Amino acid sequence: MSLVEVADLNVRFAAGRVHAVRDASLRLEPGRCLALVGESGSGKSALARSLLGLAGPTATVTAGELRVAGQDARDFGPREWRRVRGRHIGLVSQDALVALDPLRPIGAEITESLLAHRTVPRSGARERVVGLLTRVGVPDPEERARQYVHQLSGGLRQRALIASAIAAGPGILIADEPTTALDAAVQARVLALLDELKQQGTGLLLISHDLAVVEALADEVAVMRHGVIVETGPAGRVLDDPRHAYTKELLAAVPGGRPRASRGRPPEGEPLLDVTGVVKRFAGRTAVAGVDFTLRPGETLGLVGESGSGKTTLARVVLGMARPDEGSVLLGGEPWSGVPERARRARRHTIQLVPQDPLSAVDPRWPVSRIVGEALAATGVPRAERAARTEVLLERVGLTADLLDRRPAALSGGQRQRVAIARALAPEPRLLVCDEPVSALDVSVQAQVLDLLRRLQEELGLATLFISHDLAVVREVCDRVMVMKDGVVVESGPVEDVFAGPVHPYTKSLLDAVPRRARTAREPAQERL
Amino acid sequence: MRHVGVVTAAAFLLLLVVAALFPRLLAAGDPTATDPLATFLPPDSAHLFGTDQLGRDVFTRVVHGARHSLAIGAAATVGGLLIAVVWGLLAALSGRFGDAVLMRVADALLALPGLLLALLVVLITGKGVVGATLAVAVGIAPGFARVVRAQALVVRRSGYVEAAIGLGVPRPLVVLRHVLPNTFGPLLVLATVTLGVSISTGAALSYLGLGAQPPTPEWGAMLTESQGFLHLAWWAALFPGLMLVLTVIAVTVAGRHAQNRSEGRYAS
Amino acid sequence: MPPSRAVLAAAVLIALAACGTQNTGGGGGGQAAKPATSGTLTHAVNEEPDCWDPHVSAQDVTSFLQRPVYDSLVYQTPDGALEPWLATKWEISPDSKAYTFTLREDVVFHDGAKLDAEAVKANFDHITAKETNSQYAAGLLGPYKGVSVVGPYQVKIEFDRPYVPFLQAASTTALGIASPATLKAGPDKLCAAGDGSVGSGPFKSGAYVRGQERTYTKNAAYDWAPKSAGHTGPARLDTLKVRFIGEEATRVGALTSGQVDTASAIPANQLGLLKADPNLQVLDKQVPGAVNAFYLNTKGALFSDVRVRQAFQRAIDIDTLVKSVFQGLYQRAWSPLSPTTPASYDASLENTWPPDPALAAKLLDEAGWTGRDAEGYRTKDGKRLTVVAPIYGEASTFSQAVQGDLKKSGIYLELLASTDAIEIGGRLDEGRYDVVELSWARGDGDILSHFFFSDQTSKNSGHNFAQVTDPQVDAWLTAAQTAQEPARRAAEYAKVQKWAIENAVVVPTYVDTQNLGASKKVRDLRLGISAHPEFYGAWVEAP
Amino acid sequence: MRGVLTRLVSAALVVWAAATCAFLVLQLIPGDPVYAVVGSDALVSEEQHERIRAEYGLDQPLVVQYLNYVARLATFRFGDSYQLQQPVATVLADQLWPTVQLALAATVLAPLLAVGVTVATSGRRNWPRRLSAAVELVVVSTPSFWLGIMLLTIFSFRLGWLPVSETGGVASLVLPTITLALPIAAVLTQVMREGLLAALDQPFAVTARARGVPETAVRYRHALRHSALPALTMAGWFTGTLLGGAVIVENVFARPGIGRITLQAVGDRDLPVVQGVVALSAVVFVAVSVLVDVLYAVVDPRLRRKTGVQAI
Repeated sequence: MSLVEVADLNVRFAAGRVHAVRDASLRLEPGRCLALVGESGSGKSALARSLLGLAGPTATVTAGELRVAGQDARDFGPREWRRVRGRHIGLVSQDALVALDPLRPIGAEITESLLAHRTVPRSGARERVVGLLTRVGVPDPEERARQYVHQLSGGLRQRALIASAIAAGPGILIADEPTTALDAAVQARVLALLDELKQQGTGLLLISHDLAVVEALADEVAVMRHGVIVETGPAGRVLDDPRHAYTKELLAAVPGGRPRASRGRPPEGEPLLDVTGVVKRFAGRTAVAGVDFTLRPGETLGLVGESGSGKTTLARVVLGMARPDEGSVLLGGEPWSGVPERARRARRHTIQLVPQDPLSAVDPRWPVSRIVGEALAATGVPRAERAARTEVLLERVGLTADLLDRRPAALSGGQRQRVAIARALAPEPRLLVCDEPVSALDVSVQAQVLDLLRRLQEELGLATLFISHDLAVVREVCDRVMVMKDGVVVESGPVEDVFAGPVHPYTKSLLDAVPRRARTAREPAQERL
Repeated sequence: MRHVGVVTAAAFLLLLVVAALFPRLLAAGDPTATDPLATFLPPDSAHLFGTDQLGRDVFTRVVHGARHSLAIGAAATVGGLLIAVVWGLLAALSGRFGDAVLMRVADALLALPGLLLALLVVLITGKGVVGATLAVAVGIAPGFARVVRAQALVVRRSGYVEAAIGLGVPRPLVVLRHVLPNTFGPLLVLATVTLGVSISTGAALSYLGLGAQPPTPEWGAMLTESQGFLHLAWWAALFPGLMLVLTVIAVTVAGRHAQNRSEGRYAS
Repeated sequence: MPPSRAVLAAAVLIALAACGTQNTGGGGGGQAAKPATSGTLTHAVNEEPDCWDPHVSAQDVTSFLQRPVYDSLVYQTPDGALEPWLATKWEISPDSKAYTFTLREDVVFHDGAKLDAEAVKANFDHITAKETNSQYAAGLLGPYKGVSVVGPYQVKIEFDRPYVPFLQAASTTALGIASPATLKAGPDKLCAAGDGSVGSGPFKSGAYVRGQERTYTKNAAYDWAPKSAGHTGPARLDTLKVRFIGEEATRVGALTSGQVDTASAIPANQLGLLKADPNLQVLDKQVPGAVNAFYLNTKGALFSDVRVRQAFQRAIDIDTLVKSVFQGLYQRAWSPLSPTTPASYDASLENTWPPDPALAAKLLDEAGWTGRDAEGYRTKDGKRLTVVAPIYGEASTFSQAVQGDLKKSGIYLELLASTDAIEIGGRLDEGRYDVVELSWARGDGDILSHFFFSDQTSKNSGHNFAQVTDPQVDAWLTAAQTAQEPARRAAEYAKVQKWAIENAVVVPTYVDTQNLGASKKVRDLRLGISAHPEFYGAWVEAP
Repeated sequence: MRGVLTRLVSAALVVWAAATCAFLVLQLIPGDPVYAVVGSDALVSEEQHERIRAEYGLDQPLVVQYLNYVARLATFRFGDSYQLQQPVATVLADQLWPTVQLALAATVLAPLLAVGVTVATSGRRNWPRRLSAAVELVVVSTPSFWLGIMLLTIFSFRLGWLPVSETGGVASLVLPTITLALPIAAVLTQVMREGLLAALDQPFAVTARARGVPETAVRYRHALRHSALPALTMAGWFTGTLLGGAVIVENVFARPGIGRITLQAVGDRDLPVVQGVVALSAVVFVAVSVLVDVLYAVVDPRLRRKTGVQAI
């Protein structure tokens, strides 16, 4: 019997002006996992929330059929919805740090779930909380129950959130991007827990934009775009043999799902960048603890590590934005670190940054023409030539001239990143530092920007320092890779070698933790190796 | 609904500005003309808001008072802003030690209630319109300075400033082109919201006898004068106060509107 | 310097003035039953002393509020006569330079000390000691030379030159006699009221909360009231409370709502309200001494020209203004002296200088103030005709009314109001003013010396704000201080008054009047010579 | 332990800095302070001026005066008031209680009102919120002196329900407290409601609803506490408004207190009293910020480690 049956569900916001979900149909079964896949804004969350009656006060939900736990939920009032929530359907959302009340101990949060449906008497609640925490794999449950969310690690918090969601024994769990905020290794463990729950008979509705996660858990997949479910079917079939054009596009855009750029011979010549023994400390903490590397013209070096590993600090040292406490940086064979800004200014144009968040990286008051124009002016392009050069640059990054007068706020994320790249290219640099250049973008846009970067590299022969926490992306664009942990480079070498046979345990754990796409990605990769 | 409020507020402010610039358009009489034979007349067609203890026309005084009350508030806000911009930018751009010193001074001043700080300033300048204006300005400056500094730090560490430095744009030019305007924008909005408070505080100082002096038809000063005659002429206290309240409401509504708009513009 | 801050003193001899409608004795309505000998009376005043030591403070309110605690050598009756109090009798040397007082022998201070000649000497020594920094009492002693003990109960005060006004001065609270032990307690204690104030009066100083209230309790041992006090033995009230309510409307509200039994300094515009209230009565009395007047700085650039002074004098429509501002309840003044000032008022000045704007205009034209600026004020060489008037405290309604009236004649009266003694004091000392408006109550024509004697400049701690330096005036005033016969003194003072008006060094405006609002339950309360209430015999009817 | 010490030192620094600012500021005042001692209508000679100047140490070099000042400050003595010729500490101590009474009453009333109105208007329906927002706007925009005058006119003069001046009783505290608390309550309500609405949109509120918890419980158990956090950040403003408001309220209602003394001292240029008031309010401010830190930690467990308050 289905736990939830939905047919022709529509969700509208803002008095009908926004049609978030159109004619969606789906069913959830015990022990099965349905994954809703789509990019942000596709209506996944609105659909899932409407199953809980939580689409929001401004939402209007209509449906041909909406059966929850065997009841017709279309005419549910607040009281009826309350009886369903938690008891029949539980919700696990994205980031436990904010999804659990930060002002209350997690034990209290779980107890609240228990007592909301009187599943246990108040006196027995404590025992049940401990039991639940044990079940989701939280060590020292008695002590943890008294702690607050911020005192727990990312993985433990997410487990605690799951414990609070399953406390009243719901048959269905809605997991809305349950692992997005987590580091790779932790992500794997949380997925394992969800899988275990599924095996025990819970029906799962998994919402994710990450196809790797979907593949790890889902039995069936529904692909959403602009509020419409465009394709649905068994997970294996949809992922291996997509029929709808959008599904194909989505799958093709996934990094790692695409062929590696074939490179010619490794670049040669004098190193453009020479980093020796760089150490950088902040208030007693060592962010970078002695890093050496070189970068030659035309070469792309990947810098990999989890957040806090020192990647960004190293990038700032390379960019000349931070002064190393020890060690030196040579740019084009001449001292770059430890010289006064005045001496650096003339050479600054040789090294440019492609930022993580383009919105904060451009002056919000300036139109595109002025943003790029400033970069041209800084390298001494005469005023008369700037307009023409700006148009050429925009064309090069795939933008049209009609955007010239737009301000950053009026651009899409992808367009903004292209503008930032155009600005970086304006002074004709020899070295680009890309700091997580696509992590703020949607998957399909990611692919386009990565393509652009790769093309530019080839056309202009740029050296690139490419920083990312996303191994798939690094693998796709880089020649060499360095793995950083706690400020130290633990492993480095050609991308193929490192990914195929990681030596350092940390690199291994990073690679193992990535929920790789078993059927489409892994095999060709193995083939090549 | 919301627009009705904003439009009403804007219309009222416009009227106030007219009253401040060309008071004689609205009330032709002399606001300080006394008439010993016409004291304490209740509101009627000849004296719309009645007359006060010296036989002066309250309506004329209220209209002419707009100039003084608005001027004190506006000048104080601008003055406070100027002090704060210099102070905050110096702190944000002058390295750790300078920053610490300047901000500790701001902390120390913020430890005093704004009104007390204003009173201290009045001690130096002596009372009067200029003194009160300066007092209000200095009263709001430390708080503003912190906002300026915080905003300047945000801007200074922002991607676009780093990008400009990365392009080799000289530092003074970076400050002029990026730091200053991006610090100032949000501040202007804050200033609009603060204007209401400044008008109110200026009037409070006048009420306490430290701002505009009789016979100046400033609203706060008019309230002080009329407080002794409440049982004889409630109108002499009601109308100046009412105008003050309406003005502050109108300014606040307009300020909030500006705030919402600018947040909308910068955020999305 | 508003009237309330002025110091009240009293006249040496007979009270001349009987002013029409005065109601100075309270009792309201029919004959009382038997006076109660217990109960509490709460009185509201408009001002609070900064310092409670009457030997130090220059504030009128200090003298008033310490009167119940401190007795003086001499008592002055409400109509101005002087009679024995702590002194049973006195002798004045023929040259008017020495005064010998014989003291009562039964007087005991609140702390148990006995009154004797040494105690009186200690008081005079305290007043004149440098460390005391006396702001008024020492000044009252004029050409003081010294005090000496003649016998256990006989004390002699001597002066460098004849000083007739002294006897009246001796009746003021400023020269009140404190228990000698407390004089050694230091200024902190004496200034702080509370248990620092120890005299021999009918009331003892009780609890005091600054800004709020002071309590007095009955001195049960009191048995040395002056003959005309209207009562003998201990005071009738058990407790007297004085509340400090500066805000006029609030003070009146407190009276009408029954929070207080009596309230002084009721503004004229509130009197109608009180008189209409069946439960309330109003006592009033014209304050003796110098009336409220503008003193014109004859050494200043503007008013050194007598024509401009006369123009100022005649431009103001004083009658209309006084009538309007004081609701017809105050009398317009013609002389710098109040009609109630004993043995000195020159009634012949009345109606001699009526308002005459046409004359004023003519005089100003002659003096060269012929231009007009945008606001309608007269100008000369492009400079506006501005009359600078520093005011200690707030500009009164009356001052503002004058300001409005003068505008009609093209004269700008600039009211510089401040409670900042630094600014005002500096201005006065340095002569940076054109007029000073004030009243200074004292029941003796000698107050004229403070205003017109050449050495009584502001810098010399006098009040010669008109900066008069006329040997003739000095001679008249000296003659008045030397003569013991009232009629001769009156004649000398009349000459000074006439001279001051004719030379337009002063523009008298109105006669300051004390208005006291009281519940009708309050009986036997009377206004003393200083126009302040005397609480000694007062009592409150049981509800 | 170290944290406490750091706090104390920085608190002392703030007080010292505020006092120093006050000292410097007061040096800029033109004129001879001796007039402030003797008043302008006193009969005092030039020679006496000199003696008074010496008595108050005004004849000494500025540095000496400053060091004396700091030394006195450290021992909580501020010298003698020019005007009242009593130790400033005594003057302030005498006036402290009425102001404390007023401030405490307002401190109790304002948050109570704010919480009450916030809860009452945070429901599903929109119009109570609108109405309350309009009322708040009017109240916030009403200068407290005018509010006080109008309350006084209506409730004391016209209706006669409440006394017009300080009687020492509770009744005389009603109007001043309302005048002082109302604008503060309005601002707090705005902040709290915004905080509450924001909290209700937070993921944890969604989670709580998804557990089947009733809306009211979400509001009281979760959101209300969150709305207290932004309100707590207003504490500095709150203290300043209380003290500044006291100046005005005490003058409108003719109440005794620190505010009254302050205004008088400013008008009279009674510098020692002004300096005393400055030091006092800096101390109060610092004390309040310590108190607020503790309150923060009570409300928000995330901040407990820093302040050393034990988790409950």
